Amino acid sequence: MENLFYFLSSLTLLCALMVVISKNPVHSIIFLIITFFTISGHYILLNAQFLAAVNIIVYAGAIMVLFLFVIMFLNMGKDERDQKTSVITKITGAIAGGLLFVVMIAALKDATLQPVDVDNFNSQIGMVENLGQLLFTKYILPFELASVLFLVAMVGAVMLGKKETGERHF
Amino acid sequence: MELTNENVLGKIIAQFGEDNITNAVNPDGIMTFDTNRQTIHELIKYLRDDEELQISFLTTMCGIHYPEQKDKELCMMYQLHSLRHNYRLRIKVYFPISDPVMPTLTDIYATANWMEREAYDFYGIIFTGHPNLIRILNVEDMEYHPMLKQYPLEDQTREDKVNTFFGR
Amino acid sequence: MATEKKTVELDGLDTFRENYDLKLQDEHNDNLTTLNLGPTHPATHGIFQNILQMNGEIIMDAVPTIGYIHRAFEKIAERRPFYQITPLTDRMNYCSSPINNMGYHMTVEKLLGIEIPKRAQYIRVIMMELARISDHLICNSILGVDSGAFTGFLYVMQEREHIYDIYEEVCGARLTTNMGRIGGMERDLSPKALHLIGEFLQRFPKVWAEFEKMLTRNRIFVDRTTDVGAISAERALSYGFTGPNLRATGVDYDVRVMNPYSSYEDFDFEIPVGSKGDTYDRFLVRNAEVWESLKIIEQAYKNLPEGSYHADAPHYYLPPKQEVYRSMEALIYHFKIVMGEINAPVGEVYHAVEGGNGELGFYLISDGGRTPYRLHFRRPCFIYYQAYTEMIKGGQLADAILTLSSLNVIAGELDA
Amino acid sequence: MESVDLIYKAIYILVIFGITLLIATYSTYFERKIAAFIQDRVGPNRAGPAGLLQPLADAGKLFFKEDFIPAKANKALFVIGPGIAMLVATMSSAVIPFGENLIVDGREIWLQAINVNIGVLYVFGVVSLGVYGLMIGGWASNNKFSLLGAIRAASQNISYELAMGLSLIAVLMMTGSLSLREIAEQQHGFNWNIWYQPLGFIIFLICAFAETNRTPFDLPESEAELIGGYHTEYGSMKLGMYLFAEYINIFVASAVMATLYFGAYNFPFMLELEAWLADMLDSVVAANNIVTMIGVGVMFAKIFFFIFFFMWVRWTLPRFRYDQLMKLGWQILIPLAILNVVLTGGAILLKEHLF
Amino acid sequence: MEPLSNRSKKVQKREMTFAERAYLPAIAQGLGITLKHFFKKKATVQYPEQTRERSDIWRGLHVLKRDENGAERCTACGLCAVACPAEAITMIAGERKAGEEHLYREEKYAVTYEVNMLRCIFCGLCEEACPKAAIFLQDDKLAPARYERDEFIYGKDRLVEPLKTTETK
Amino acid sequence: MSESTKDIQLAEAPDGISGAGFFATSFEKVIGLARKHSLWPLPFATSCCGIEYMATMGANYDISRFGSERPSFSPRQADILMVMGTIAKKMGPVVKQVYEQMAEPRWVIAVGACASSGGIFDTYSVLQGIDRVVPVDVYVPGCPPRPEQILDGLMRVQDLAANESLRRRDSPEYQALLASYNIK
Repeated sequence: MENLFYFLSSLTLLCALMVVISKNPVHSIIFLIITFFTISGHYILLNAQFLAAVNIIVYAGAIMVLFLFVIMFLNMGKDERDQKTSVITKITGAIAGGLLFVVMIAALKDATLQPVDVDNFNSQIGMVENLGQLLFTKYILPFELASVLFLVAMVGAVMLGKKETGERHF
Repeated sequence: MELTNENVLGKIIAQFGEDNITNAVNPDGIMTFDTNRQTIHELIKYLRDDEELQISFLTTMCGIHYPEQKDKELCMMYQLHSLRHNYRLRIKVYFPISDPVMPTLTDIYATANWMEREAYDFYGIIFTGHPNLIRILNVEDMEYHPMLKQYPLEDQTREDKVNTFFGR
Repeated sequence: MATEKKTVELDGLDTFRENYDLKLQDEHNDNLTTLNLGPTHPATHGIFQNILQMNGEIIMDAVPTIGYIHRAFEKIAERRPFYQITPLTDRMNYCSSPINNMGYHMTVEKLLGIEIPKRAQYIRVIMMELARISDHLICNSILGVDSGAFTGFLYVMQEREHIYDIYEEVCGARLTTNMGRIGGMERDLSPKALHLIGEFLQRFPKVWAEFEKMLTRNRIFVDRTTDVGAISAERALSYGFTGPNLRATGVDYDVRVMNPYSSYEDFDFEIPVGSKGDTYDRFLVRNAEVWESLKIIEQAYKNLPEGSYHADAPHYYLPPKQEVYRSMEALIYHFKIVMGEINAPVGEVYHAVEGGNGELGFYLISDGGRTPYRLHFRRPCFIYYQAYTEMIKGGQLADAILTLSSLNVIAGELDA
Repeated sequence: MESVDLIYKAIYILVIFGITLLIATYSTYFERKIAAFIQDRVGPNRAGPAGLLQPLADAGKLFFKEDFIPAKANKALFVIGPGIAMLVATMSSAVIPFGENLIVDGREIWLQAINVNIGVLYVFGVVSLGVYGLMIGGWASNNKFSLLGAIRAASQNISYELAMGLSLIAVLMMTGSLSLREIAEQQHGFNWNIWYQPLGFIIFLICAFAETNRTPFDLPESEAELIGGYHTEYGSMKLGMYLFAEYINIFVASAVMATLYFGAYNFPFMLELEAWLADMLDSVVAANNIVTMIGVGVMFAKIFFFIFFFMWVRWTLPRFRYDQLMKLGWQILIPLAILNVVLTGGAILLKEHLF
Repeated sequence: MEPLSNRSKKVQKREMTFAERAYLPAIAQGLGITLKHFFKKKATVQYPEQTRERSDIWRGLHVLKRDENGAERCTACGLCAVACPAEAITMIAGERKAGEEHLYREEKYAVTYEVNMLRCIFCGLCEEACPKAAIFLQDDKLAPARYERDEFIYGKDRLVEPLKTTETK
Repeated sequence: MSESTKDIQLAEAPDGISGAGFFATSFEKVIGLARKHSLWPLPFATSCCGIEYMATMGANYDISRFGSERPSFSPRQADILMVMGTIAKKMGPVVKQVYEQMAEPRWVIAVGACASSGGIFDTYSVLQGIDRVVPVDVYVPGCPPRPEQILDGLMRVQDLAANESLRRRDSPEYQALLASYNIK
């Protein structure tokens, strides 16, 4: 199990890196999808099958398809020319990255790893029923807020996407 | 008004003058007359727009090559039709092959576009004002206009043909 | 993706490029894609190329290129004796060859001034209407195929086989019929042919009704075709539309009614017209015309007059074989006709028939020689295919394909 | 898990895998035969008796056809595309309960590869990944027809997944479980979900057609428009894999429909039959096994019916246009599915409170 | 546009009823039709084993006929070659020598007679043109497909009908 | 390939004696049979013969009996290029292009007089037979051929496919043939 964990983790990190590194946007997205898969793998290791499945359905199955879709569409008529990044961008990137690094070190310096409480570990905590129970009792307010937020976003999207009457759209 | 050859011809001659409308004959029940390059565009426009005639359908047009006729080697035939009166009319314009220029009809009939391109392709008739006068049926790099009488029909690349035999 | 915007997918075909760059460069818009539809695209059925400029799936502009099977009919016709041109006309609109054959024969008969006996005219009418049915049923069933319903196509193709059987019985060929002769038919309708026609009249209505049932009221199909590739009557007339495509816009122009030929005035039939000129209208008009054609065939079949199946014109019509073997006079005529030495009068004629796609005209100039001096075909496909660009603009790729099949553009007729 | 169990599982998985492949292979044959029969033809009948070797001939030919990668294609992705399609397609049959339990040596063997408590979600998730194969392949071909096909596939699958998920939720509300085995068990005898969820079933059926890219939703590969759609540039076995994946998807979709709505391996009077058999044979084990095997047969009969239905529809209907397809998905099916959820919820509440 | 003739008839276009708008009836109807055909007798004629009936006047493969005595009828008049729109027929005429009467019916005969089957369009004009009933297009034979283009030039060896079957058509 | 010729020679040895060769040839035979029954056509239909091809697909003739009813309009997927109809000079390069895009093994049928030899159209614009641009395996005469003849042509190709060695298309003769048409 432990080996699997390390394997998955390294794969996750590698793929996440490749998302940033690869030049072709389509490649980036494909690496991102693999990243989601490995994360789902982590969920399964944590015995949270529901989350794993939902992660795949929602992120890998829907959102990333949309991403790929959009990028393919944008890419359709265009040449694949190398975009030369300017020096300023590079410098800004370096500074931002460095800052992030510093902040992370500062944050992690004092952090301690919580030891796993083997005795009280509940293996069923990630299962659907328990998750549902929690969502609809303890976290009912955030859950409902989130759903209202999504509803608002959806209505907004529909409003934005709606074109004038008479115009043909698909 | 019932359209007859007489009254149509009378009307046209009244409009365009005897000089421009010549040689009216009736070979097959369709009145045929000649006109010239200066008149043809106005004439066809007039026939289309005239309330009484309503000869507003361009059935077809084609080029004809008469190598023997001096200065009238090429001919452009226009055939018009009045759907309202079921009356057909044929107009011919002769012009020399050294100056194969005709006015375009594309501004009157949309259908004239390809017909003129075909005439250009076959006979090399140049239609001034045509939006896109390029070959339509043949390859663009063809060097001659194949329907002119002097060019052979046969494909010269054919190998299995035996010319020894009588016939043609 | 594509390395450069203007290159065509078909590398190495430089001939495409010149036409291609024509319009598409002007509106330089990064969101547009060019798509090369044809010449071997499955939906083009014959061969024509359209270079589409698309915004997503919506067609913004199109540049058609034709001439991929240009065969120089008009040039060949200037080199062949009159009777040898019939096989050429077969290959023009090959979905309805008999109409072409007979249209041509009637043109030459008009030039020669031959009067055809009623029986021959009626036989011609039967054959022409059969041809019209076979033409329309291909067009409409192909419309089904292009919209994804393949099966109806095969159902009606079986009926087309029966039409071919009749052709075979009348002239000895299925598709390129070379049917009839200048001056009549080459042989009378055999009893078997009559029987086959009778059988066809019995069976075909059922099959056609079934085909209609599969598509006409199917919402998927109706949605696919309504308001697709519509053209107004004014534009259609300006584009020189004739035939079902014009009638779909609401103009009831039909050569058979306006200028009856071959005794069409004897028959009682109607001219179906549409209203909007869209693909669905064209489909319905063709469907209705099939029924009208059936009516005509039925009338002609029932009232088939007795008499000769060819005109009495020994100068132009080949004498019967038995005569040739026996009599010298017949043999001389035979030789003369076959050698193409008939004395065609000098003159020019235009004759139009209602072909499968519209007014099929033959403009024939004779200088008295053994061949036509000039024979120009008014090919309806060639004339109305120009409108295609206008009809598909603003529509989607799928619409363009249905519009194309509903126009029934036949490559042989288009490129001549 | 004991090692014996593992072995049984392994055998079972292999068997299921083999059956899936076999059915997919012969689906091509049956598709051609059914098409032929519907069209008054006889169909392939020269390769082997009644043409039964036709799929093998196709496979043999495809395997030994020149493996071609277009010059401008993205080579890696071009190869990966059909691989993903095939992989994803074969994965989803893992959770489908093809039958009840067999008892061998006193050991219960469930005829289901893995019984995860989120079986429905698993299928749903795997199916939603299927589109990647098409998209990646279509994009990597570097051909505009392929790309259009890929784009159509993507948008179509996403749109119909929503309606599909919503129609599923109604079933889940009724059964209260995400496990396919449990859902199957609850439909014991003739207590099939179709009686309670006709609307949901129709929505699910339509979505299944859309998800498997079958007519009337075969826009991604519509021949008349896009030549071959996403697989235009594919030849040889890579094409074979796409075609194969499509048939496996049909098989899986049929199996899921049979499981969710048509009672999986259940058939009427199965308890009575089992009791009667137990009496007859004087062996509960044998009776159980026989009934299970009949159940497996029933399951496959249902699956085959759906496969037939898929093909039957394919050769009858014209296809939609892109915008109409979207409209159907978003404006008709999704509201209907939501309505179905609301109705189901209402019915469940009524039942709980009134009875 | 007002009608040009009194025979026009608008095609029937009813509004879709609600049921029709719900797709289902038409789909069910269509499925019914196809299912009916599924069980129907098949129209297929399995070609190499069975052949479809052809009419007696089908224009098939050419044959050069012999007369009742087995002599070739062709007199090399060349009408067929002239009549051929595809220029597929080539022939060289020769004088019949003494003692060849049983071979050739007339004084002139075709020394070589070639039909290029790939050029031929099977229009039947040669048969029609022949004044001696020598060339026929048989209804029971079709020109077979072959591998090489040269094999399609049918000489007299393949065109002249074999001696045994001398009954006239 | 020299290996393949060796295989063929081995095939002449008595059955069962030479193991590898025997296996290889039986294998070739099997693949040949597979190819024979799965010839997917690319109907390059330009004119009249295309209409007869429709009849061949139709119920009365049913090309599907030969396993060839799946028309592959994409050249990558097709095994036989069925050129049906007149090929004008303007079309010639397209035919060649399509042929070049097809994957091996590939066969070409010229259906009808026009595709085979130009037929009646001996004109300035028509290619006098497609064998001027692509190598043709089978010619089908007729204008248009009856569906029976088209099926006949298909069966000729089947014979070719069944008897061809697996790697015949790598042979120097075949390469030379392609080179003579200037096809890579």
